Amino acid sequence: MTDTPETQPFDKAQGESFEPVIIGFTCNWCSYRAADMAGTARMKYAPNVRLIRLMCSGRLDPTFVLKAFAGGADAVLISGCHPGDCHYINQNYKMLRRFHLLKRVLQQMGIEPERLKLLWASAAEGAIFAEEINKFVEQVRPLGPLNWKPGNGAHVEAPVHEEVPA
Amino acid sequence: MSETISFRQEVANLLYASEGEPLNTCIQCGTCSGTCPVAPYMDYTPRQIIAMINQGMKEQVLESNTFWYCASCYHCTVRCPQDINITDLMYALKRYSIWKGQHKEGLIGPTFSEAFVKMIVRTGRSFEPVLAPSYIFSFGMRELLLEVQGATELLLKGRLPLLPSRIKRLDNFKRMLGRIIPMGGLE
Amino acid sequence: MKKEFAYFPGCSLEKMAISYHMSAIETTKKLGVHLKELEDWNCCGATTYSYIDELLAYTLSARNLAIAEQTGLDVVAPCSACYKNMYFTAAHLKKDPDLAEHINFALEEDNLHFTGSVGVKHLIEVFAYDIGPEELKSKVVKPLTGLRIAPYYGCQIVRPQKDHEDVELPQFFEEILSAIGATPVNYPLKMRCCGGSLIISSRPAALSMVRNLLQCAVDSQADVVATACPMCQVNLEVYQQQVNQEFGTNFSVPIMYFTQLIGLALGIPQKKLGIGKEFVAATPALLRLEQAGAAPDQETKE
Amino acid sequence: MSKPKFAMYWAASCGGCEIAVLNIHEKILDVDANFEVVFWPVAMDAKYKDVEAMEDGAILLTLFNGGIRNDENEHMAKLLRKKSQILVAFGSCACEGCIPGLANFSPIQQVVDTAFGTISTDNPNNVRPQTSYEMPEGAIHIPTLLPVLKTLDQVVDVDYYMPGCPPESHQIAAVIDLVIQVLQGKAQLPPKGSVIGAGGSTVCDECPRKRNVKTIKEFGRIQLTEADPELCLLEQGIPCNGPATRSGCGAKCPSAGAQCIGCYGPAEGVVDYGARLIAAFGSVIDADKPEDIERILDGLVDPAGQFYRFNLAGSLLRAAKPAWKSGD
Amino acid sequence: MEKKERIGVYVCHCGTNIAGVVNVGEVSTWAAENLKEQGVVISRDYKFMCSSLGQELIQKDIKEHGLTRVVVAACSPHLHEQTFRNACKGADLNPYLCELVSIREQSSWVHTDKVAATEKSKALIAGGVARVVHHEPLEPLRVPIHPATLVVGGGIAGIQAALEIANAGYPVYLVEREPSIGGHMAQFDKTFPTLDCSACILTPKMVEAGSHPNITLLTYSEVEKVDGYVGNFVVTVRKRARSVNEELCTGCGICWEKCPKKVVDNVFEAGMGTRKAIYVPFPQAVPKYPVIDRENCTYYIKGTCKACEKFCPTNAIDFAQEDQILNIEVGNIILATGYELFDARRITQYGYGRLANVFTSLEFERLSNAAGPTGGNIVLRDGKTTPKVVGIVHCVGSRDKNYNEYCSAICCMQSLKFAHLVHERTGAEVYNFYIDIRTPAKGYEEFYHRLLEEGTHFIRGKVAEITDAVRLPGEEGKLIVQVEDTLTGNQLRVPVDMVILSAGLEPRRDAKEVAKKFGISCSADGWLIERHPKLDPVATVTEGIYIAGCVQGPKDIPASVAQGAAAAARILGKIQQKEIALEPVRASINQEQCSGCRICNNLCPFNAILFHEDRMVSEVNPALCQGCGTCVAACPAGAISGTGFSNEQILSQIEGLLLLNIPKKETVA
Repeated sequence: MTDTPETQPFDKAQGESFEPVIIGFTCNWCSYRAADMAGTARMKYAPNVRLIRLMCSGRLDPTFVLKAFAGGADAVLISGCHPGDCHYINQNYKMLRRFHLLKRVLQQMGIEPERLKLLWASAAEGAIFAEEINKFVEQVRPLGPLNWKPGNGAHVEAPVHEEVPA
Repeated sequence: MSETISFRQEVANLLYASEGEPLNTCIQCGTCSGTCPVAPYMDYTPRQIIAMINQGMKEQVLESNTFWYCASCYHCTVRCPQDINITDLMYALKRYSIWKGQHKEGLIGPTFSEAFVKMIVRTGRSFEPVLAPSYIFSFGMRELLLEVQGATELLLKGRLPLLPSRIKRLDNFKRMLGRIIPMGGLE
Repeated sequence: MKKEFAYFPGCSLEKMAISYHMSAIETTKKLGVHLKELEDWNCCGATTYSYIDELLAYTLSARNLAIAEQTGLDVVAPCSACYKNMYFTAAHLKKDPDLAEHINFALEEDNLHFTGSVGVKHLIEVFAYDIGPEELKSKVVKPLTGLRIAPYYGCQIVRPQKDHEDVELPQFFEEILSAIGATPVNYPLKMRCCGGSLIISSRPAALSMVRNLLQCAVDSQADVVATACPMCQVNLEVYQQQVNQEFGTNFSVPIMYFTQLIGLALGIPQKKLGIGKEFVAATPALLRLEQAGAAPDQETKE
Repeated sequence: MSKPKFAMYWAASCGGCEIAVLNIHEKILDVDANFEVVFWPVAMDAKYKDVEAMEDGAILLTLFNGGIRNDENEHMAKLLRKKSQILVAFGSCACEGCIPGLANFSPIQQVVDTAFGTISTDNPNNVRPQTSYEMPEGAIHIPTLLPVLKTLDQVVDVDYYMPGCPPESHQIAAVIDLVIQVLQGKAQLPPKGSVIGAGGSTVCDECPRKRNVKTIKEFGRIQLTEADPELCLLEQGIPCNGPATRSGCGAKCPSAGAQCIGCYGPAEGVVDYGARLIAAFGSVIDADKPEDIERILDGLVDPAGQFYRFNLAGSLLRAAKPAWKSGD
Repeated sequence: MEKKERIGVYVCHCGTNIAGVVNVGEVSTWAAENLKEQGVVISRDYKFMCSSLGQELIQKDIKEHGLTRVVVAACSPHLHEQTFRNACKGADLNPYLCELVSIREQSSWVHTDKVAATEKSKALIAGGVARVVHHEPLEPLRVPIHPATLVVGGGIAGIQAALEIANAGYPVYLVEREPSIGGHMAQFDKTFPTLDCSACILTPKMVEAGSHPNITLLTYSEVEKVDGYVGNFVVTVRKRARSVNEELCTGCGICWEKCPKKVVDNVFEAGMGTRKAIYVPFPQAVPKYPVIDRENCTYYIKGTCKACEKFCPTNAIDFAQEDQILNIEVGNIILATGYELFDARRITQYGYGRLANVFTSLEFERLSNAAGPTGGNIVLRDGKTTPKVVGIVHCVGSRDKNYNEYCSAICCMQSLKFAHLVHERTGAEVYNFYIDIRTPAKGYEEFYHRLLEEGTHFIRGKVAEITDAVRLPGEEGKLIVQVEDTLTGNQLRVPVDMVILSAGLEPRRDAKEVAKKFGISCSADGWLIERHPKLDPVATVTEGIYIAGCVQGPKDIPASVAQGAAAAARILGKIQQKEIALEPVRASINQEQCSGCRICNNLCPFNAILFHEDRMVSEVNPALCQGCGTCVAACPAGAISGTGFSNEQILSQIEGLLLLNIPKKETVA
């Protein structure tokens, strides 16, 4: 029985060329559109972030963040509309509250707080979005790979069987 | 990137801790200059200085007297509709021109500042009489006489110290400042 | 009400503004507030230090703040420039941990460390808020009835600090003056700069600023201009003569520290308040006041 | 025809699960009547080699309690898996790691140091256990600790899960009844992977306390709070894990005035138990400004411990970073 | 093992937009080879997937290969999600079984490293494939629409909207807080740039709205509560007691003539004039019935007087009248609650409230209005002196981070209008102090030129302060405007007799509560937020609620009218469809799993979650649910699920994005 995965999530060359893999969560209305805007304006940013679109940052279930870390992500970005500008009135505040609690728990789990970032971005803030992603990548890079031992949880992962020496 | 940085960026880098919006957000409304009590004495108004910095007119900016005339009253700063910290910008320009040794001729400000700073480095406190000769000899008798006139009266009223005050832990103090910048240039 | 503060007099109060120092100590004592002078404080750097190096300027203030922190008291500065420097140094250092680390590295040489716990106040804030006009009024024994005073705030008490109160038209100085029975006059230039930091380097500009302020005080029929800053006081007073020479005017406006005025109302003898050390004698104005029946110079037994 | 064979084994556990089984009282006679008990170290004498000698699948039902803490646990888990037709992860330790799993917050070396080297330990010579030791009589071996504690299903395939610390005796009795009925052809086994002996909702479902719309202005600790005996504890700021914890226990703790600490584990379909509580508690904090949120959270002592008391080994992250790092 | 999905992957070149950076061929081949396990049976790349040929390609594959899921890797879903959903629908595949992966906005356009962009695109597609497996076929929710509409706010935007809908033959309730409709426009003298008499163009519209058979006018009324959802709102309106029986009143005006109590009118006359305790705000008020202002009426204060009652020829005065609570059923709602003027007192250095002859723009409107307190005479605060020099300050409270950062849009033109009126009526010298002159609409720039020709002075500089502290000769008794003429760099002190502050527009003080009441959102500034700033400016995120006029942001009269009409047109379109299809992205609660813990009850801003006390479970009303998913994330029992964004979908997408469970091939060099 071993915890070494058969497939590494990503090519993680060690050392100076380490490219962190970042999972990002955006809301449909502001931050995803900020990403769209960065694209439309051809702003360049680091290719390390892979985005997931939620309808609202309020949908952000801490499970998603834990899943991303457990699945090999080196960092997680959470973004939503600016406080007060939520498309769903005020749901981003609910995410904000969870975020603070989640951050505390992750810290206890030994995950550096620098690996989790909260970013408010309006649909018009493509430039900020791009700039913040670059900053985030540079913030994570010196921490090195997180390389969490992959495990999808007790009830999900199919265990590997081995011959038992009699 | 090996690009040379713009004058605006150089200035921005000098504002290490200052809060406020960057100069490129200036909308040239003139609130600062309209507010400034010293604007009529300046070669360029503060607004013009910002425009000139944004245009990269380094030589003209450094040769102007504008920032040496800033009285640090912060009136422009509280009124600026763009939250630009204009007063701190003026400080930055003073620093820049002193470091580069590049400033308008005939100005008292730079010499005075250096004298003042040297004094504090030496004693930890400010001592008015020491200031007088340090600049007066470079700027002529008229100022000296004007100053002496006031100074004598201060002395008579018991308001001018005869000996400089010193702080006790002066050695520590000097070493402390030495950790921020090498003192060679000042002492 | 807080009874004790760490007191940072600043270089000017050692000699040039000795009467400010004297009156500050006397009045606070009378009002049951203890000003405990900081041990081995250094110069705040005035405005000049920022001309040379921003970080050095912060270091100077940070040393004083760190010393103040050891007392566990809020630090009070009577000089607006000292106050502004300390207030912003504390604010910047609290906000920017990198900066704090850098400065603390230097402070180590003097076995000091700044943590950000200290509050910074201007002396006039102690009177305006910690003591408050009500309390002050109740302690007045010789109200300065009829004395018209121009409250001169100057620059750096409320600027550029924005969350304090109205940065354009504050009222706390007026409230203090009303509390001691005087008449605060409408002084439209109360927030304008006196040009103190220019008096050496750019004299013509500074003198014209002084002239405007004096003219405005005369126009608003002020007997006295009250200040809360040694720089303003010296600038408005010592250079009055030069202004008269330069502009052909004939100003003779006494410039007094607000603490001196409070001291008079509290019945503290003039001498203890350093009255008499001014260039433009305050006596004629005070004499008028006396004739008007308020009799400020009757010494009370303590 | 011989009776079907029954086994029960304890790995890293406290023994409470065995007591819970015995607590079914006379029902234990049904077990004896319907099964042949072939292996149950706490109740009868049997040797590992007896089990090893059995044919694969010879045991019909094995209740396995305890987490996998060392190589002996691991070996036995694999062995029993091979010999059993139905392997049940019995109790919180086997299901999700339980209290022994809390060791996963720390590197194993630190765990050992704490056990043998802290001031409260009577160990003047600072003796540390060796996995292998030469005696005049020959070498002896004791099991090697694994870097992190694992749940049973992280090691072998598991047929059913029975949560609880320990599982409630009436639930055990019900499960035994069911199995007997299945043997008699009167009932069918639930689908593989099911949670048995528990409810389908959460503890709140069985909790008698009155509940309102929730907003938490402040967190408190139950020992320092005078809680209203009628009202939902969470509403009173006491971090009760009931809303996220599977029902089946009868809400024993909140009924008795203590908050639920979560021993019945996550509800059906939940991927990460702690995440549910982070989300739920987080959502109802009554503050919008970061500083206010932080202030309220300051009242929640040791959130990771609160949320993962029983579930750390079974959670998505399984262990804190220093713990798994030390195992590299 | 359940039935395995058959997935098609389609990688778009978007011309060279994607193909120029991402190696689309490699991506497509990679997906075909590496995502087999996930169910990919076919993977193609094509020049323009969104073209009709591209769509046909997908449709053909759906039929020929029996695809059960489609993943399109192309541009942002905000652009073409609908396109590809429709394509699937055309091939009889439920449109919600299609997933769009953005490899243009999120990859080719933002990255320069081709290898990295290609690798990232692969990961994004793997995420999309992993996710699409868990998609479910969804059907839009259909609800009927009530034909009536509620318009809140009786300013020009609201009036226009009400008339459009009423003229189309549908009922409208027009609710206005003040005793008369008309709004700010009724206060103005002239409108720019045509200098039309404001009242002359507004009054006919007010009368039409007041007498329209399809419009129920509810003035002196406020909305208290909104329940229900698009098509089926139930609105509670409080109709405040006018103390006048509308059945009997003829609006003859004797009552307010006889009323002995004068009150300073801070609303209509902006504090410049007075009205009586029983009053109509202005002569052309609609409806014509007066109201008694109970706070100021002598009878309500002292119990005596009743002059109005005594003189009323029709016995219409009813002192005992009470507020009425009305419940109105409507299908759609338009919010047109307008703006408030920036409080110029906040800029202390401009002296408003301290220096007598500093006026606000609204004060000046009344001053210059022939029906106003001075009969249109432009005079100083003393009521008689005509100013010789007038300064007009632009951008008061606007374009300033200390107050409001936005441009109030109307101040430039308004200031030019003032300058013209001052010049025309008094012959005074006029100085306009401006930062920029913004005249972007039809005829506006021409008006500016006209002012230049009239000899109005324009000084480019934001005014630093206005003072009465005299420094120079010629300043005595004047207000001095201190400003930098930024075009010359000179600091000026301009002595004037009168200053007009062109104060900016601000959201209504209660905008946030209004937004909350109607379940829509407001920006940090306080303006209500439209669904899309460019493409959907009058709709909001809440279905059935529309916004028009200044409530959405500062704008002039033509723009407000246009928005009113636009909102009406949107609603008419909906009403005519008789029912509405709602996006099926919704939350639902598994009643078995719900323990009634009530964590979720407080989380929904749309009140879509109700709690059944009897069964102790919570339930989601699908018509109210907007699909944000906050409750899904919060449910501690995992009992709430969300269609379209389920846990399985997102967790699988994470696995896909991290390329978990994908056999590793040789690394790309």
